[in-house]
Amino acid sequence: MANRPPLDLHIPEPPARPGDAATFDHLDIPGAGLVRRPDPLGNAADMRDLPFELIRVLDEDGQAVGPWKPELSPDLMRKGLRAMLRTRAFDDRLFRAHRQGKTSFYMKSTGEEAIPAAQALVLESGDMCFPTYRVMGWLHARDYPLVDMVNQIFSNADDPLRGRQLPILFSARDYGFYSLSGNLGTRLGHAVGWAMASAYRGQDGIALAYSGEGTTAEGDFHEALTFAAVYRAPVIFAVTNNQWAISSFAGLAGTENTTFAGRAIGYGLPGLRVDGNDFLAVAAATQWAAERARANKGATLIEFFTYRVAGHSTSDDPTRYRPREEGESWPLGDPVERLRQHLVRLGEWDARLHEALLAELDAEVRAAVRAGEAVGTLGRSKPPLAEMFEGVFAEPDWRLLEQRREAGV
Amino acid sequence: MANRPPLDLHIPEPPARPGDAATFDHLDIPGAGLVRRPDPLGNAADMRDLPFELIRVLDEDGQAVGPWKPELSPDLMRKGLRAMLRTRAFDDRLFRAHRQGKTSFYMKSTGEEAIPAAQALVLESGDMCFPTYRVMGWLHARDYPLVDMVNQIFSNADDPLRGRQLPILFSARDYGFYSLSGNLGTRLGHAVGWAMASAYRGQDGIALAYSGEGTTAEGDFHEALTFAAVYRAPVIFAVTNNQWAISSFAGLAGTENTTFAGRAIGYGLPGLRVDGNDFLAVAAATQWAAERARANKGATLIEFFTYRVAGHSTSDDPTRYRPREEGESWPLGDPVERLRQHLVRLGEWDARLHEALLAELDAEVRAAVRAGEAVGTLGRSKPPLAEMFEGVFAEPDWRLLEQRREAGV
Amino acid sequence: MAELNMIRAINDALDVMLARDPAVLVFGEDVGYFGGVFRATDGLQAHHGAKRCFDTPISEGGIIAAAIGMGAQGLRPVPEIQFADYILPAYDQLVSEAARLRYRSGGEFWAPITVRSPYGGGIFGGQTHSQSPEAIFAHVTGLKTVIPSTPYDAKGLLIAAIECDDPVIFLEPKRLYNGPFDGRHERELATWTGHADAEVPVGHYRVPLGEARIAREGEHVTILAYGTMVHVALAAVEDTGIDAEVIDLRSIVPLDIEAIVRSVSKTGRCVVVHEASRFGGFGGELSSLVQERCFYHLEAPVERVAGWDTPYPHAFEWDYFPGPARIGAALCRVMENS
Amino acid sequence: MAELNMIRAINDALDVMLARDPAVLVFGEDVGYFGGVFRATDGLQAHHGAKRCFDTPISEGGIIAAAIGMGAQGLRPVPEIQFADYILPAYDQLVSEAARLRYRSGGEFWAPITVRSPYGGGIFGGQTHSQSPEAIFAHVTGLKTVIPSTPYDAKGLLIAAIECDDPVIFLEPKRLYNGPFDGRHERELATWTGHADAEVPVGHYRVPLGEARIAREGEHVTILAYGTMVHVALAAVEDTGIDAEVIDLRSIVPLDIEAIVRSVSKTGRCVVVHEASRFGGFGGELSSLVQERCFYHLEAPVERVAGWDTPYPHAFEWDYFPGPARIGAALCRVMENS
Ligand SMILES: Cc1ncc(C[n+]2csc(CCOP(=O)(O)OP(=O)(O)O)c2C)c(N)n1
Ligand SMILES: Cc1ncc(C[n+]2csc(CCOP(=O)(O)OP(=O)(O)O)c2C)c(N)n1
Ligand SMILES: [Mg+2]
Ligand SMILES: [Mg+2]
Repeated sequence: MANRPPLDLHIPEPPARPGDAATFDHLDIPGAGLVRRPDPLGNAADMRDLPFELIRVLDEDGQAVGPWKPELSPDLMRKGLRAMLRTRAFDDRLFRAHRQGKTSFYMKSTGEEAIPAAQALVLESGDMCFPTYRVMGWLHARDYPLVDMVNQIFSNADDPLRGRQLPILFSARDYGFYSLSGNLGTRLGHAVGWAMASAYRGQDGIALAYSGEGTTAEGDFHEALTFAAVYRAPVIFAVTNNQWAISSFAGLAGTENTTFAGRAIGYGLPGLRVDGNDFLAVAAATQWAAERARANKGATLIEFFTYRVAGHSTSDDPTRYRPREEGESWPLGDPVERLRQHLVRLGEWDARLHEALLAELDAEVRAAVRAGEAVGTLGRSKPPLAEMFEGVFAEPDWRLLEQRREAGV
Repeated sequence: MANRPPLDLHIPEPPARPGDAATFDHLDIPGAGLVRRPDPLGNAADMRDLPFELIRVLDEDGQAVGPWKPELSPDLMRKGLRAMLRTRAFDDRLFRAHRQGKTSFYMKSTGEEAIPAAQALVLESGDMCFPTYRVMGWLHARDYPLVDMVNQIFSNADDPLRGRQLPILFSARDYGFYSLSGNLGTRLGHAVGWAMASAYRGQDGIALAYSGEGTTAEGDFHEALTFAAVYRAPVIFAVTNNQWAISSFAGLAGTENTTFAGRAIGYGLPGLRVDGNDFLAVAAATQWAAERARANKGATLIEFFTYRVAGHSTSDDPTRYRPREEGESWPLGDPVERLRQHLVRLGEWDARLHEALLAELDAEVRAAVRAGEAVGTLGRSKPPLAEMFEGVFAEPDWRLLEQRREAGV
Repeated sequence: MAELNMIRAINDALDVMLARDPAVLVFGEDVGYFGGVFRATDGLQAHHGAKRCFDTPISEGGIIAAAIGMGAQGLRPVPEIQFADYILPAYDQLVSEAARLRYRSGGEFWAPITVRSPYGGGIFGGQTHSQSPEAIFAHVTGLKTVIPSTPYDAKGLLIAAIECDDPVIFLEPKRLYNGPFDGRHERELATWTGHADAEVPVGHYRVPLGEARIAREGEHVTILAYGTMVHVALAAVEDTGIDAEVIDLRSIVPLDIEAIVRSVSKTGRCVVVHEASRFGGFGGELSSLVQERCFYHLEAPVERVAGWDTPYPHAFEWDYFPGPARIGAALCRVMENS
Repeated sequence: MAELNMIRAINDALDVMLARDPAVLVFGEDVGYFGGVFRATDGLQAHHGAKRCFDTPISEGGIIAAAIGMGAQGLRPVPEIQFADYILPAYDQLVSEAARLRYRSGGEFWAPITVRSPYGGGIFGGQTHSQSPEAIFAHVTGLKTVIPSTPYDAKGLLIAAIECDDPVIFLEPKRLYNGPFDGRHERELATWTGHADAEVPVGHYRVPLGEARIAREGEHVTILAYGTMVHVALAAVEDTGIDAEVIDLRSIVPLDIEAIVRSVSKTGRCVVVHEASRFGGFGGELSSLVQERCFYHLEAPVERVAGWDTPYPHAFEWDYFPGPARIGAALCRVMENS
């Protein structure tokens, strides 16, 4: 071994940085309809090819093709379109509200709206989603009252979370939306525990656990997958691979040479890699995994391949770390546009309806923001101060009672 | 979805419990020599079949066969045999010393001796192993002074770890043996950091990170693999799958439907599954992974398939949770016997030499234990009490100085 | 009534709760078939089935995360962490999730989990089988921390913890599992046999969280202790002959501040005792509270007796352990200062 | 000399150390190309190359584990944890490994790592971007914990921490990054411009770990504080006109016990201040030490002013924050009690 070269440290770099031309040439994007669809009750060991494919249903012309083409009613698809557009309208308005100083923080999910929208609509009301901050579309799809969202974001007197939580870190039990938190990854294992409990009780609710692709690097991700595999918990893991984690690209989460869906193999779980900008593909993969979970066959890991079009949050300026036009060169298109095109092609949608929907949503969002503003924006209205001391325990102990007195409430 | 069956919680169970007949019928044990050996510098994506094979070199007759047959000198193999036998002799003697109250704790590695012995001999002196308590064979292979081991186990005045550490949780920097600790899994990431540092400095030491199969469930395991994948760190992960983690079988670590080697795929790393009772297969796989690491191709995950013949530790009674004769029905045999048979077949070993070696090792171990006893067994001799206050920081602060005075030293 | 040692009392509490409430699940490493490395769950799987009491992967973070999710779904999980030293991989789950879930969700979700874990030294367990981590839990708002010192309390407190809707860290002084160890390690070891507090009622009863117990009434100095150190403190009292009141806190969150203030107001002196290392330990909180609330009663500085600020060393375990001699010396100092 | 705000001073310290010592590596989430979400590592990758300053996966446990391994191999890693709230997934690595490595290996291996992390509230960061976790580190034997309050100290202490052979938790008061925030949030925000302690020497210098700084001399009461609260304490002194001595501890481990005892022996009164929640916080240790060592000097109970025992609530951040008014009230109480 005399003349071997010295060791060298590899530091991953994304294909393009500011100043470079945006490129996704390194991605291999197959056409729609090409991936086989095994029996959802089949053996995971026979599905080890799937994590390295890309399940797509909508082709370039907006046609639904191939074995993964789901049976979705036009009605459901219109609901999906509405949910995505509501998400986008709300995001835009609230992002602006932040710029106007009405709240401290906001996060958009532009480009990724299809994922929660489709999943919220194909899963059932007894199922529970364990969200990330990037899947507010779930609430939009399930018609969570916009004004409650606005009040939470403004931390005002009508905030359903009583002023305790950062904007958009919602909790909405009745809408199948588990309590969000700033800590990445920590709820993945809750989803598994929740699903285990559901199975233990012989109920039929399954869990959906979201994770950004960057978050998969946390130990929690592995622990959750391990528990899910061991107890065959009825849970769907949804990795939203939007290519970026704040400023670091997906390769920094360990997939320069593999895929996130590929992680499934090591746990004996099916892993699906899905076009996340394709509403129908998202729905189809989710239905497949749900059918499997409900049949006591356990968990599925789905990687949704997508792109984070906006900045990470209101605190972020993505032009500092990626080419400004990168979003435009994203090869999987705009999920809204793709579903719209499909509906139009089916004769279930048209320009007039679309304009009307946009106008309706705009009005709805405006009205909600106005209603929230009437209660008050951040700092101009809050829940009673006593709320600060409530909910720490089921019943406050002497410390909280004393401190509350000291705080004068 | 009207009549779907209720969900149900799956609790994994091993194939046999006390009272049942021991069985390994569920295992698929292929013959030796059947697995292909790809170029170690090749693309991991082309090796996704390997984690589901079982690399074996020594066949039933003690012949080395197939593409993984390593080039090992008879001398190295004799050293390996010696290391394994020294491990076994030492284990037996020290286990007895525990029964005699000479120490508080001991752990044997019976049946698994080939793994650290082969690895210690094929890796280089500048490499660093990040051990588990189950790979004391590394120290035996590298001729760590037995009396120092005994002194540590007795926590006596000559204990190289100054009475601070539980028996066998060694540290032996000069022997490429990193500091052990009771916490499972926590050093896997150290191995990666160590390897990254070696690469950063352009040195040529690589790291070997051991983990029991049960320990792979810790988040640390995933974090270490992720970092190794991202930075292509020159590290070999060795999962010693000895089928048991105290009382829980390997299925409880999430491999009822996959293998531990299979975890590699999700990180874009090669995963090898290797007969851990086959000294030659262990050596061959280690050489392959080391060649890859030294060529800046990054990490390999190797699952060593083996069996924990003894109880977990001196605190354990395995007949409470597995059939008493399970060890005897283990299909991969005794690593010592298999290597001996091979050497005999090569004409490089015979019964006389074997007897002589056993006698020599017995004497060596006895002498070491006697020397340790002369210094003192647990509680009869200790390092000076001042050692309790040393080494907390590089320099003690006032608290330690005051407390030391208060303790009268 | 049955005479039980502490490990049997804990087992009994789990058995009672598994029988009473189908929402109770017991799980952890080696907890199921084997019955736990300390036998706390012995027989429970056989008795209640593998879906009620089962083994888990070796993943403390995963165990607590799953427990929280189960709790949010409506169960009352009772996970075991094999040694308190190994609770740290789950620390983030306990602090960021279990403790905060109710608050941050506006009361929509909460985590009614009871995390059992053996803590403390004196068993030659070395650095990573001997630690006492109560301080890092007591500081976390939203967690309750309970530490029994007798079989009677162990059962009653554990039942109360399981029934409590808040997350509870239930630290079991492993040195007390088999007997009321008082720190005199050189003497013959006592068992619980014949001990009044080993008389444990059959079936269900609660010892409420947040009520201290006066382990010994006394007039001249108050000793605040919990877990193993209650017995060690009693031994120090016996050795010195000082008429100390020994308060067994039983839970440090919620803390029975009234019992503390009442006693120190009477005695005018206080010694705080724990096995964990001293600096930044829970003794600091106790000492501060006493000083803040009883300042004008105090006739001597509040003393703390605790483990040294070193790791728990294998060979020097009895030098590290704050035994009766060190507590006795503190008692004498406190009594002299007047 | 250059006038730098705190974030620039930290950046400068890293730059100096990267240039001086090839063993120094800087890494963390968004730390490399982007320069950190608070810009602490801005320009370092461009300046020193991607192998010296790089991004990591989102895995705090992985970051610290890798750092420890690098440290054991001979490097001096300076990992960043993006928010101190997110240090908890790495808590086991810090406690069980970094803090114990030297001790348990008989000195064969150690972890000369410096873990930088922004802590504290006042930026509307909500529960998980505002916490102050110093107490859970101070209790851990084998770790040092440093908290600067000025640009000058931030640079000098950070250099000293990097050069130190022990693991150091370096908590950066993020509220001070851009100005000497004194808790009067309703006033116009001050910047470091023109502040004496923003005069930072060019190049290498150290502020030794374990030496407190007298931020204000005074006769009547001692205030013990660190980080942001030093400035808040000074504001309270200004508001009340009480002649307090304000001690900026700078590092809580090692703690400058002599400076504390000296001051309280002189003033006879003491108020301990921190932003972390009160119960089980580091204030308990400080209060206890003062009481133990200055008992016969004390003319009033040692008071603690701290965050409430609740999570850090988004809307009520200024109600939670122990601002000048609460400190002032404590000062007045302490002065009355005499
Ligand atoms: C435990 C933890 N570490 C770090 C952070 C800071 N942080 C917030 S979002 C984020 C990036 C997450 O990226 P990804 O998982 O890809 O999700 P995305 O934002 O792309 O949806 C980071 C590092 C955090 N919130 N929690
Ligand atoms: C973090 C942590 N959790 C739990 C334990 C207790 N424990 C010690 S060994 C062991 C089993 C480990 O099994 P495995 O990884 O398969 O290694 P083996 O003993 O079979 O070599 C357990 C649970 C520990 N030491 N550390
Ligand atoms: Mg992302
Ligand atoms: Mg094992």
